[in-house]
Amino acid sequence: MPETRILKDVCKGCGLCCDNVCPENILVISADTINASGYHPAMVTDQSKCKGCGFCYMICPEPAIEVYK
Amino acid sequence: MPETRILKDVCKGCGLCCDNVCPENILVISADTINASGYHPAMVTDQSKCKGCGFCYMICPEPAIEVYK
Amino acid sequence: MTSEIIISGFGGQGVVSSGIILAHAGMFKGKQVTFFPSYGAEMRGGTANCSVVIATEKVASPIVASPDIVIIMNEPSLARFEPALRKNGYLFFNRTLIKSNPKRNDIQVLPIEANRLAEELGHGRVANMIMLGALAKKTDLVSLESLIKAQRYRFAKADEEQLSINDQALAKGYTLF
Amino acid sequence: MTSEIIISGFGGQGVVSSGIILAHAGMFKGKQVTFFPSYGAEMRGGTANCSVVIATEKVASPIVASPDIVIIMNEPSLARFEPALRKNGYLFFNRTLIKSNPKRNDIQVLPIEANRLAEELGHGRVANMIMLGALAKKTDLVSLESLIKAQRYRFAKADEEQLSINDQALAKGYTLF
Amino acid sequence: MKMVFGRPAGLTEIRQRYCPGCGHGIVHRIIAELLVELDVRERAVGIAPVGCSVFADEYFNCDMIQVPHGRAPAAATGIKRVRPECFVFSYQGDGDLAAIGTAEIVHTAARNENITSIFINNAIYGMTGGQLAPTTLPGMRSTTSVKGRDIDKQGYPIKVCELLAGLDGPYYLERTAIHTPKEIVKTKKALKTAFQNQIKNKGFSLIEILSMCPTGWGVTPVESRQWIVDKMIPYYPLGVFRDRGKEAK
Amino acid sequence: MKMVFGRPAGLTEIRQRYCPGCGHGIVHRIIAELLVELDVRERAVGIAPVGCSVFADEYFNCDMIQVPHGRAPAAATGIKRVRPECFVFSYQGDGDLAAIGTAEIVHTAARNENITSIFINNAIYGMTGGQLAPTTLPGMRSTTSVKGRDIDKQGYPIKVCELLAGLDGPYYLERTAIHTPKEIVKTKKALKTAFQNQIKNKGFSLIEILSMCPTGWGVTPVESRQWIVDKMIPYYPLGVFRDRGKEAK
Amino acid sequence: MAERNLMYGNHAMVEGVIAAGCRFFAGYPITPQNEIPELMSIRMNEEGGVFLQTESEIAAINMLFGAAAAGRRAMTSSSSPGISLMQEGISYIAGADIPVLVVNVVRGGPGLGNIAPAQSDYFQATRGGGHGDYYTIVLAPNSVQEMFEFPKTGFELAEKYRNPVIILADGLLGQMMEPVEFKYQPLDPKNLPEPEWALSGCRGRDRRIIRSYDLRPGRLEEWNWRRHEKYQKVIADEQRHEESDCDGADLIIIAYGTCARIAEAAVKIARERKLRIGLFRPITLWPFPRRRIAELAGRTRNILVVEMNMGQMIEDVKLYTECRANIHFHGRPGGGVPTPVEIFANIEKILGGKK
Amino acid sequence: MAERNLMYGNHAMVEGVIAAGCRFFAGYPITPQNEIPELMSIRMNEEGGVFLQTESEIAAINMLFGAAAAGRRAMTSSSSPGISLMQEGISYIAGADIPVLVVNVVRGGPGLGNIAPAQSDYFQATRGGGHGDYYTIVLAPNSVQEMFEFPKTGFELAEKYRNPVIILADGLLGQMMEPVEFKYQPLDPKNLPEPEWALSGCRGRDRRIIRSYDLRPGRLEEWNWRRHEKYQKVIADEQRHEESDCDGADLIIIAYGTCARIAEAAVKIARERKLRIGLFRPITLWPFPRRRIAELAGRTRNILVVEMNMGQMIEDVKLYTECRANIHFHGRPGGGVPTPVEIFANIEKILGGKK
Ligand SMILES: Cc1ncc(C[n+]2csc(CCOP(=O)(O)OP(=O)(O)O)c2C)c(N)n1
Ligand SMILES: Cc1ncc(C[n+]2csc(CCOP(=O)(O)OP(=O)(O)O)c2C)c(N)n1
Ligand code: SF4
Ligand code: SF4
Ligand code: SF4
Ligand code: SF4
Ligand code: SF4
Ligand code: SF4
Ligand SMILES: [Mg+2]
Ligand SMILES: [Mg+2]
Repeated sequence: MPETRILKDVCKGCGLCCDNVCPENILVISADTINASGYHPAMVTDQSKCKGCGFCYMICPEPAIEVYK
Repeated sequence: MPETRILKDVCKGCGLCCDNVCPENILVISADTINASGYHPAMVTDQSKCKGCGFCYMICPEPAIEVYK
Repeated sequence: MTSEIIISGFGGQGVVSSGIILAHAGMFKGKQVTFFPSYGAEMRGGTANCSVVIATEKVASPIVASPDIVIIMNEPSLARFEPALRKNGYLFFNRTLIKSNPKRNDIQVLPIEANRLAEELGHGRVANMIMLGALAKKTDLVSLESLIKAQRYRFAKADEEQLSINDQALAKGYTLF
Repeated sequence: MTSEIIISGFGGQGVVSSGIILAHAGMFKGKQVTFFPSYGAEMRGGTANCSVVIATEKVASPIVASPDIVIIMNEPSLARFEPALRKNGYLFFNRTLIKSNPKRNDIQVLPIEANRLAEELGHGRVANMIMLGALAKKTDLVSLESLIKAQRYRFAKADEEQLSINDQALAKGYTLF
Repeated sequence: MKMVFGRPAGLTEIRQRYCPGCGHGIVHRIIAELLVELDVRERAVGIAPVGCSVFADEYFNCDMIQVPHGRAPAAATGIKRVRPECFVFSYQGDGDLAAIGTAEIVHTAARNENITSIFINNAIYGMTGGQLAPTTLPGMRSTTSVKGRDIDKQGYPIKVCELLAGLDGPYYLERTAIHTPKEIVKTKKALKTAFQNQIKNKGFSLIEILSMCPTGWGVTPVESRQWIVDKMIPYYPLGVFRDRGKEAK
Repeated sequence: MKMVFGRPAGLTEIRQRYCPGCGHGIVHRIIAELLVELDVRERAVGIAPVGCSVFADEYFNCDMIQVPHGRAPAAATGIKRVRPECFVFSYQGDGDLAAIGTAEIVHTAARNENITSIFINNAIYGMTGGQLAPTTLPGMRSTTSVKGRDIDKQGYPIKVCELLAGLDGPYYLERTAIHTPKEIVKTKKALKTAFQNQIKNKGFSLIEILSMCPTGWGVTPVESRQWIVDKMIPYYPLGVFRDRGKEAK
Repeated sequence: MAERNLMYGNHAMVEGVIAAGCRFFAGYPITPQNEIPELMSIRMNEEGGVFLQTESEIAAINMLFGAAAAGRRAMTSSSSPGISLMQEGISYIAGADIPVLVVNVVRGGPGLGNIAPAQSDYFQATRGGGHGDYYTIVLAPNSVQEMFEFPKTGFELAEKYRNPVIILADGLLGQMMEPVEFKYQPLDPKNLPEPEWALSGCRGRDRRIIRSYDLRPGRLEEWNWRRHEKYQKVIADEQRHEESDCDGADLIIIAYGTCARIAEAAVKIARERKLRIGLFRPITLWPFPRRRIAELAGRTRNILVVEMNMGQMIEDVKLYTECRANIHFHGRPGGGVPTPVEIFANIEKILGGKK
Repeated sequence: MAERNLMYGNHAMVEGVIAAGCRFFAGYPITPQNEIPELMSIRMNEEGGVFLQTESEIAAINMLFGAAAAGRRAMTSSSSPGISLMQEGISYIAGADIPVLVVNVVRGGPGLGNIAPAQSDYFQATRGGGHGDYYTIVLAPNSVQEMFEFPKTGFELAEKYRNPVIILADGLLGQMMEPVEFKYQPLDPKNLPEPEWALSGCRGRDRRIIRSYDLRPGRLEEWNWRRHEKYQKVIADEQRHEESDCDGADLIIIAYGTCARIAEAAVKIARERKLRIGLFRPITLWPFPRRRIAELAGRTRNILVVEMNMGQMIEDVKLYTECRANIHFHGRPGGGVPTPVEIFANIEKILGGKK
């Protein structure tokens, strides 16, 4: 089962990956965490749903996302 | 009857006006005259034939031709 | 008499606005003032800081090397500017976002729950106003009134609601000590 | 010993070639030489002239202000360079194209029917060679042989017919005095 | 478990200084992948422009040079001519390529120089703070057109692909976008074609990429995606504007 | 008897320094006639380039300025913007306009600046002695392409009208020639349109004129006329490339 | 006291240009002067003037050439790399004797360098970075107030001598805020005289030609000599500077612009320590205030030149002090900004060394 | 004596460049240096090198930047206006520490000026006409032989110090013909070493970056100071000049390039008149041969600086003679060329004035 990892401190919280890019809509900006650079990073809500399609990775400018299978 | 005057010392002897531009072909480079700037100027062979069309004037770069009527 | 202030924090924390408002307030009090901002290489984010000088006579250098007062809005700024502060200088810092504590004991340390208090007023972004209010109270550099006048001048185009929230935040900070 | 020469005429009269050939001839005789051309503003036509210096020791300035020898190919050049010629200097001029006469009597005037003689050889354009030949005879500056060698070097790409006509023209000029 | 998607070896470990949601990062990632996939990274020389992507010289994991504003195509020409064995790509923004660098890009294209030109069209001068770009849309606001671009005084935007298509020289010209994964895939395909054209010594390829600049546009990163759809694509149609490979057939 | 054809009042009395048979003289004469016929001479400001026609500032009988190589469109913009009441025309050669001046002509056209641009395409750098121009034809000899222009190394010629037609900005673009009285009449008509466009505040007009440079081409003036027919026109087709007046209808 | 407005230096520059009656700006963005074109785009619109964001600095300087040749006050602003691109244009404009105003908000160099304040374009500005024998009048402001006032002075000098004028500022003067007084009434462009050389169409007068070339033998040289006379006149009449406590000082600091501000702070420290330190601030960098400096050189033993570069103005100081004082140098290149403390330390070293 | 070839200076330059193993030329036509690109287009073809006639001088200098950054010997040539356009590029190249060779066949200025020989770009070449603190090594040939030899010297210096080198010639040196000896074997480019900093693809080594910027606080300043050390080393080790009869002279003429040739003729006249005149010719204009000039200044009373401009090198002469001699000037701007007679007259005036 695929796994999506968000590199918390690389993420700039732009929200692109959370903006219906993920077919499963399992990515959101975590309002309450703030990273070293002062951004609210994205997080995966329900890892089990991940298809490993990599769309999130593709649209991430940093890239701050890794997908494992 | 129209008259074509060639300004001998303005003419650079390029020969454009003599190169079947004149419908009457009455313009030629005068091989034996040489002007102040060292050029062989054009001359009118048979003034009587001139139609006053101005083609010679039009193609003269200087312009070194005047046409009178 | 010359007072040199440095205000430092993240890009989005209104560091530059605070500096300009402070300088304005000084000018409104008939003082000589200068303001000089300095940004990092990043287009957004990163840290920004600015130097403000408020003096009774003409200001020579607008760049502040060893400030009398620093207003610290985030963690990295604390590490950078605490050492530069003059002996007995004032260090106002944003306790909400800054976990570590100042190390020096030859300075006056003033922790302020700027972001928390701002949130209580319903706007995280006015944390900078809270700090300015506190500064007005603790030092006789500028008055609360001149700060209010200054922020209303600076944000002339903003709507009254925003402006009054700023006023409240300044007042809030002013009441802290 | 240093000899300074100026050659001047219309654009098309081979003034520059003559200068280069003369310099080459000098070099072939083991002399130190310089050549410097100067053109008018016109792209074509107008007058061109060049300075040639032939010396036994290293040449200092390649620009000739007061020449020992001038070769004049057209009317305007006569007016311009006769006054500059040194006392007792040589003035070779193209009698065919130049109607007026030199005025000075403290110089050696050498009129040459360059264009007419060239036409006789069947090529108006070798008038410049005729002048060079004459110069070789009148002055011991360069030999006829070195001129022939030089023009054949200069026009290496030309066909033998042309080259020999040049030789004839040089020889012709050489026989004039 | 192994990584199927993640930071490509064509990128260095250095964190990018771009704003959140900036399109440069997406394009960087695609280029970095291709450098590796087409096995040209170790013989690549990249040219960084003046613009936000001036820092590209730190981000791409290959030999890089940063050159004067607008002159990347000239520098690329110099490098490629003396080292034809190298893979040479230039990376430029719209101010860099379509304003100050107009002469260089036009003539490099006219020479059909065997290089790959990557052109980031975000319709704004990002680095200097959002001034009018040659590509800024009619009516669009910028810090030097606060009431919106006034066509009568500030002229019409320049469509780079359409302009260069007026030349006989260039081998390949295409315009793409990166606001969705689908378009990102297409952009990668276009860039791959451009890379391969150089590898096959076909000559000059330019890929114009419509890219998000949330900061310059004064919108959120998320809004900037829609902005591309609503504003950019209607004015800058996507597609291939020159393909001498096809024409040949 | 009165003069029906003769030196127009739009030309000064100064004799032109151009080579025998040079096309510049013919175009000068046409412009000079139009300055008078359209009654703009007294409010005209002309811009002379760097090139053989640098001397145009002496030949046109109106206010003139001579500007840096390739920058005539920029100077024209400055003049027209501060003196919209003036009639502003720029006169440039192919090296001036299509090489070093590429950015300026492209952006002035993109701005649809209300000026008249006269472009003399003689496919060569005349003044400097016949070097390769951006318009030099494939295989054509020049002093920097002695074996003929090598497309692979020296690139493709630039077709200025076709290039500028890739922009939305320009109002009018036409290419004409001057090797026969008939073509000269057409050229005058084209220039008249361009002049009138400015008078009517329509914006930017450029007339590209294929012109003889016997010296640079190494042919006689008479041969140069045929050269235009045999070499130039086949590569640079004559015609109107943009007419927003028509398109409007 | 007139009303004081807290302004950025770059914004004060814009207001100064408008107040000087200039209604033509052409320029290209570059940090640290972007606030100039940005505000200019708004103000020119309000004032019915011309604002052109150009395709390049080269286009900008040539648009200036055109607009100024047409007799209008015209200005551009840029920063170091952009100014380098203008060198050919400036040489043409100087060669055609046309008045224009060019502002250089200098940044760290060479090359792309950085965006920090610097003074490393002094040679370029005062020696003519372009080709040929020409000089531009160079004004060096050191306050936001002068950023406002110098455009007017600049246009007046430019027109008086038909010569380009450069205002040499730096990133600090452009980016800092200070109170400004609008000391004079804005000029109405309509009241500016029409130059008798301007291009405007020849109706009712002889045609005019503006050019920088003359191919006739000897003519260009004559023209250059006439310009040389003009330069001599500028040198004689337009040297400007500001000084404090220079007479009888043990050491005189010579610094301009931002460095003069910082040096002033250093001098304060020194005076508290009872040291007799003078401060000399050149306001015109060309013509350099050589007359007064020559005088002072005779009377003081030590001169300390402070610059934000590796040593450029120091050459002028040496040329005009004619070996009559010890010249010391305190420099910071590449966008480095000296601190008052560091300058003071240098002062102590020099005077200490004296004992 | 080796074979002598009668050649144009511009053609000798081309052969010198080829003999130096350079196989990359990019340039744009301009009088009086057109013979360089013209012959170069043929020779590079024969030698399998790269000849690029560029769209502009700006493109040329940036192609050079690329080619040289890739580790190859690369050169361009132009004349005054074209060199002005290269100033930004030269500043970048100097700021990136890349060796290139730039030839300026100077013509009359400012502006379009004329095509006569001139020396009015001395300031631009020696002070860095571009922005920022940088210097280019400047070589001044004064014969066709040196036009042939200096490209090799130039590349060697450029590579030794990773710095741009300018050869400052003029229209006379370019257009005149003189016998040339090809004194050394042409270098085979294959035998030139690969610089350890060159861009060539990172296979088998760390990636390399060439740039001229550093935005990290303080870093650009450090970099500038390192370059400053380099410049000090060049100044210490690379001063070159030629002199004759300077010891014990009553008057020393200082002149370079064409002026040195003409001055030599004037000196001949003077010596025939039994006057003790020395001739000093700077070969490196930067670094200026300050050491030897300082020595001589102590021993001779009069120095006459002869330049084809309004007075540019004279500033260096004044700076390094440190007021120990009377400095006189003989200048001709705008393409004016002094004559030996006129210089001699000046010599007599000065020495006459002495009595
Ligand atoms: C010669 C010169 N002019 C101007 C600048 C300032 N400058 C830096 S980046 C830039 C424009 C960047 O815009 P763009 O090319 O669109 O890139 P973006 O930042 O949008 O990616 C400018 C004008 C410069 N560095 N050099
Ligand atoms: C900056 C600069 N570069 C180069 C030149 C030299 N130059 C003078 S005219 C010219 C080209 C002229 O060719 P073109 O524009 O086609 O005009 P033509 O002479 O053919 O009419 C050049 C390169 C210059 N004067 N200035
Ligand atoms: S890999 Fe696909 S499914 Fe998984 S999180 Fe990313 S976008 Fe969603
Ligand atoms: S796209 Fe990347 S940077 Fe943006 S929120 Fe998602 S993970 Fe973070
Ligand atoms: S006017 Fe016509 S007919 Fe008369 S000469 Fe001229 S061309 Fe011939
Ligand atoms: S066209 Fe004019 S210049 Fe040429 S020959 Fe005829 S008259 Fe003379
Ligand atoms: S300004 Fe725009 S282009 Fe530049 S980094 Fe930010 S988002 Fe990207
Ligand atoms: S070179 Fe060509 S363009 Fe120039 S004047 Fe001669 S013919 Fe005309
Ligand atoms: Mg952009
Ligand atoms: Mg041409």
